[in-house]
Amino acid sequence: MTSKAYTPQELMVAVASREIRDGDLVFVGMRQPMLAYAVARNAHAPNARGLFEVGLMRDQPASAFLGTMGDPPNVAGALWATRMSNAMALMAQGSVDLGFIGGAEVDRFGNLNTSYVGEPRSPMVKLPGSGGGADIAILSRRWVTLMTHERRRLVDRVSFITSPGHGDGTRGWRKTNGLLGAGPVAIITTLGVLRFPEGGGESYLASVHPGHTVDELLAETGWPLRVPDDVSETSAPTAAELAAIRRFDPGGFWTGRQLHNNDPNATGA
Amino acid sequence: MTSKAYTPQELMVAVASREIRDGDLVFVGMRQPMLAYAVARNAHAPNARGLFEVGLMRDQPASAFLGTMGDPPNVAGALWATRMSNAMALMAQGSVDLGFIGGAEVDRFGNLNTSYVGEPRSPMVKLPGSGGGADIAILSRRWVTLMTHERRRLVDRVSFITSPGHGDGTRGWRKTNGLLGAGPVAIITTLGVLRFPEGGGESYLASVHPGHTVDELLAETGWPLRVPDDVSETSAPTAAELAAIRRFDPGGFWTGRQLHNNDPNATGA
Amino acid sequence: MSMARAIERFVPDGSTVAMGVALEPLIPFAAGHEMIRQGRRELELVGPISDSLFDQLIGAGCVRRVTAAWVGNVSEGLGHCYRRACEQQIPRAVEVHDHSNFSISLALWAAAWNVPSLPTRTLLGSDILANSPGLSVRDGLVHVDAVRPDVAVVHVQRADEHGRAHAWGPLGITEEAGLAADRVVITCEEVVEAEVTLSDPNRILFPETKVVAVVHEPGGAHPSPVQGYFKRDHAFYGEYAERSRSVEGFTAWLEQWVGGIQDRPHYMQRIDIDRLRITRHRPSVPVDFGDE
Amino acid sequence: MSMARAIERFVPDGSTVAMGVALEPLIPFAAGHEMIRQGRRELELVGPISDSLFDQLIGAGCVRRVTAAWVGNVSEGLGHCYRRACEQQIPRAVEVHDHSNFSISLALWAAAWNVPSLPTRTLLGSDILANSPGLSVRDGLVHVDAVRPDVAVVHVQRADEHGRAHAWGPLGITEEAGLAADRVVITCEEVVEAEVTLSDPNRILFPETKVVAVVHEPGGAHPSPVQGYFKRDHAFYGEYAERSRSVEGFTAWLEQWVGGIQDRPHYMQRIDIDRLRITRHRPSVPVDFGDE
Repeated sequence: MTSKAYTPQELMVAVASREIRDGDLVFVGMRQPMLAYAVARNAHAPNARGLFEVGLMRDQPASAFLGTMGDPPNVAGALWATRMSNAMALMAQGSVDLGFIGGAEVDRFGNLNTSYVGEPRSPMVKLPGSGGGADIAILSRRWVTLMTHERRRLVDRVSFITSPGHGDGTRGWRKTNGLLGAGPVAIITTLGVLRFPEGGGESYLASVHPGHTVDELLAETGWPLRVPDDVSETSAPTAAELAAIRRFDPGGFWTGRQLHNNDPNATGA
Repeated sequence: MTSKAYTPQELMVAVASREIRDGDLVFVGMRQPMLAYAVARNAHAPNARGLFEVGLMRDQPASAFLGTMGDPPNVAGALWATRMSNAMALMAQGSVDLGFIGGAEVDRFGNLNTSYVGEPRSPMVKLPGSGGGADIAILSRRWVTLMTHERRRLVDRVSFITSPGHGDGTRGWRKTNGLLGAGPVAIITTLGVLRFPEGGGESYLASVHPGHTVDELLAETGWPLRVPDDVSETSAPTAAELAAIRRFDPGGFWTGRQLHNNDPNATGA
Repeated sequence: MSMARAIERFVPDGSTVAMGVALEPLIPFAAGHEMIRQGRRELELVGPISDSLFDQLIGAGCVRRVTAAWVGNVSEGLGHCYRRACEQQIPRAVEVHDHSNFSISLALWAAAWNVPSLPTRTLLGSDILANSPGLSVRDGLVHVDAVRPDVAVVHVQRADEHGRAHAWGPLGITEEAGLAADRVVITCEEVVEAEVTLSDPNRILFPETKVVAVVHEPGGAHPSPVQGYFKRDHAFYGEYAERSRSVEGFTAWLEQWVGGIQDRPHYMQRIDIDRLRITRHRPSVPVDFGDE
Repeated sequence: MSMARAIERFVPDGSTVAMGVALEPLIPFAAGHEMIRQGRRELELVGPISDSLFDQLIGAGCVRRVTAAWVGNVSEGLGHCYRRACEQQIPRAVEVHDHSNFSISLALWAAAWNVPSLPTRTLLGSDILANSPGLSVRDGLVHVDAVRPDVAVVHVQRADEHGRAHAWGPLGITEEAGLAADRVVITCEEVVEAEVTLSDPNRILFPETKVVAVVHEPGGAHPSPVQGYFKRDHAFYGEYAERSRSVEGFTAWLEQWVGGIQDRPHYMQRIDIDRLRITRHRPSVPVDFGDE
């Protein structure tokens, strides 16, 4: 990988921000998605609103760096400070257009594992758990996950489905099982973007990030990933996108410009 | 009835206030019970608290006349202004020691009707409905009702059970049917006080108000009321009780010193 | 937005409308009167106790169904129009879905959380169970079916033009009604700057995404009380109770206070409002939302 | 009441304890540390995400069961003590009842309303269903069993000595946790006069009948943020994450910040608190509870 004018995380944030449509109510969560929301809101989605499970709704992104969604700058100027169950109520009603979920592992059908690697009763790795992830996965209209592209993270089938994507990949699996939203629409990785056919099923490669190749990406994917003829190159972050990212993450805490050993998505070991 | 130093309603309020024990959490409701709470709190129950379904908890009674529990003086100085479902939560947990319920009709087993006289599909009289009455009847630990003593109000069996007392009068009816609290413990009327055996069942005459006789009371009761040997005379309101009543109902709005045609408990006709 | 426009746009014939959700205070009488003036028909009214407002709408023939715990006049007793509708189908028959206060709250929470029903022990042993289609018993519990209003009309003390509403005092079932409803119409004593509402986001009742209209309507809750603004007008309730005993009396009352009046500002001119105005102020001690 | 006394009296061994109920802010670290100091054992911890506090209690061997949606370190990632307990039974095995954020809220609402369970669509299709005894599927819905804490420990900005607590900012599952719990222990930045709390009864979190202790513990939520008082101490979380990677590192950390410290006032002396103090104030605009 050659040195670039931006980090892989910055590219991921820029790509994630493009998933936000103007007027969307976005279940924002933490970390890179929080930045993606800030970028979108300052660019193509000036009428988007963010909803946070801690119990907040905002329009403007917070004016200062956030370590968590509950940090004081995220509260000042909020449009609503309330209970989690009220934020969840909106999502259960289908009012959340887009959610972001982090994960340690994702599989070919977009299912996420943030709970257990190995047997739940005697796990090899105990991951932190769902948090709001499963709620977003099941209740938001559509959702996106961000992931470091490694073979141990993009696996054929996760051993434990914390946050269901398209389940076993059969068409209509979500509807059949009573899940409300349309499920995952994109997996944004450090190497490219995977998408899903409408109605669910198996992910396919949609674009490869600048400086990377399809082969490189396939080598780091734990299943024979579908590669359509029209795979494109991911658009690099624009100058405006980068400026916004760096405004909201001045130290590079979330976007890799700062050494950050304890990656929250790390499966450890 | 000879002229007295107090009205029948004032006696009822005084008797009702004696049902409140010190430290009780009382689901107060409206009208005479609101006065009973004020009297008790100023006398033998200085540590009682009142809970109001509108979404209030208080210690001190309001400092001004209340037409409803939601009037501004009942809010000023409240210990908690919240949602109704939170007040109901406390009651559903068994934390409400005593409730008061009004009614148009009560029967020998303490069931109240505030819904329909006659067939519900084509009623002779449509009464206002449960309000919080059914909730109090089912969920509070014990409850009391106040009633004008008339044959058309104290009936053998109510035609419609809005707020269940002891049901069909079989012992343990409430437990068998999943009702939480112990049910009605007293019916305080304009002529006397009816009580219930522990564990439920049929009401009996506990005391007759000063100036009235057992026979007079029986004549106005719609079933052959049980009269134990030890029926006593109800203690008249003390001077302190009367002073408190008149302090909180200076115009006699709720205690009959003001002409008040549209009796809320009237079945009309 | 004007009241006339808000009711015209957001409360069409046939709507399911939640009102009076704070129980005795903050009842949106002005909004209800505008529905009557516009000849709204086939409404389903949803609420807990509705202190006279539902009675008036029923008497005016606007209502097809009542889903409520209580319909009457809290300080005076019976609702005479409600009685006439149920007993004699005057001016028309009204379908009644009886609830208790707790069960109507749960019906709205079920809708807010988008589940078919919520369980409770209340109403066990009550004949209301047999008379209300949205209540059933399974496994020893009552299951209260979701009630989803098309619109909740909520009167508050202050709101900004973006729909952020502050109400204070007891809130009854306000929150679940707004969350359960497809949309919320706010009527308010004062329209304030966003910096006022956003200075205290904990007091904002609803997500602004639910709110479709903010109507500046001072006195719009009269004769119900508004903490910090107006006392309850007990005498007005008393007069309504008396006059609504007969169809003729009600008709005259309605003409005097609704039909024959253009809008709430004109109504307010006929009220001796200074008699009701609250003058003993009790300001809340501020809290600090400081962030840096 | 002192923290030591409150924990001794109201959080005995074997208690089910809800903490961290506002999610990332207002986490009652001082109370948790006192539990560790007193050698509390066999606790069941209940909460949504618990940002490091649960990890510390688990590492200290206080915990028998975790009923939560997430246990880790929000800005840093994994909870190393939690991992060791689950993977290697160090210092002891911990039983895990997994939840999502929404389902733990519903479990507490079920307890608050005293029903066996509440229904929801969340968790449909998730393997969490098969791994948590309190979750079951019937009729296409997930039924979340009630979780009843013996005690909820809640840190707030201000409270009076009678237990009336004001908290502001996002509240997470604070309200349902307090209502569901048998009793509530309040820890607070400031103890204020009753006239302050009663000036705004809408902001009072819990009925005072639930509150058994009010502990004045300024800084008692450090390193978590307190709106209007303290920023989040990100670096402190970072250091904890690093040092807790090994048993030895965690043990040394625990001795430095918990075992070797008498109480929270002494802990606060070791923190450069002025770096975290919020100095840009944003007072809420008062409302008027005027009544006459």
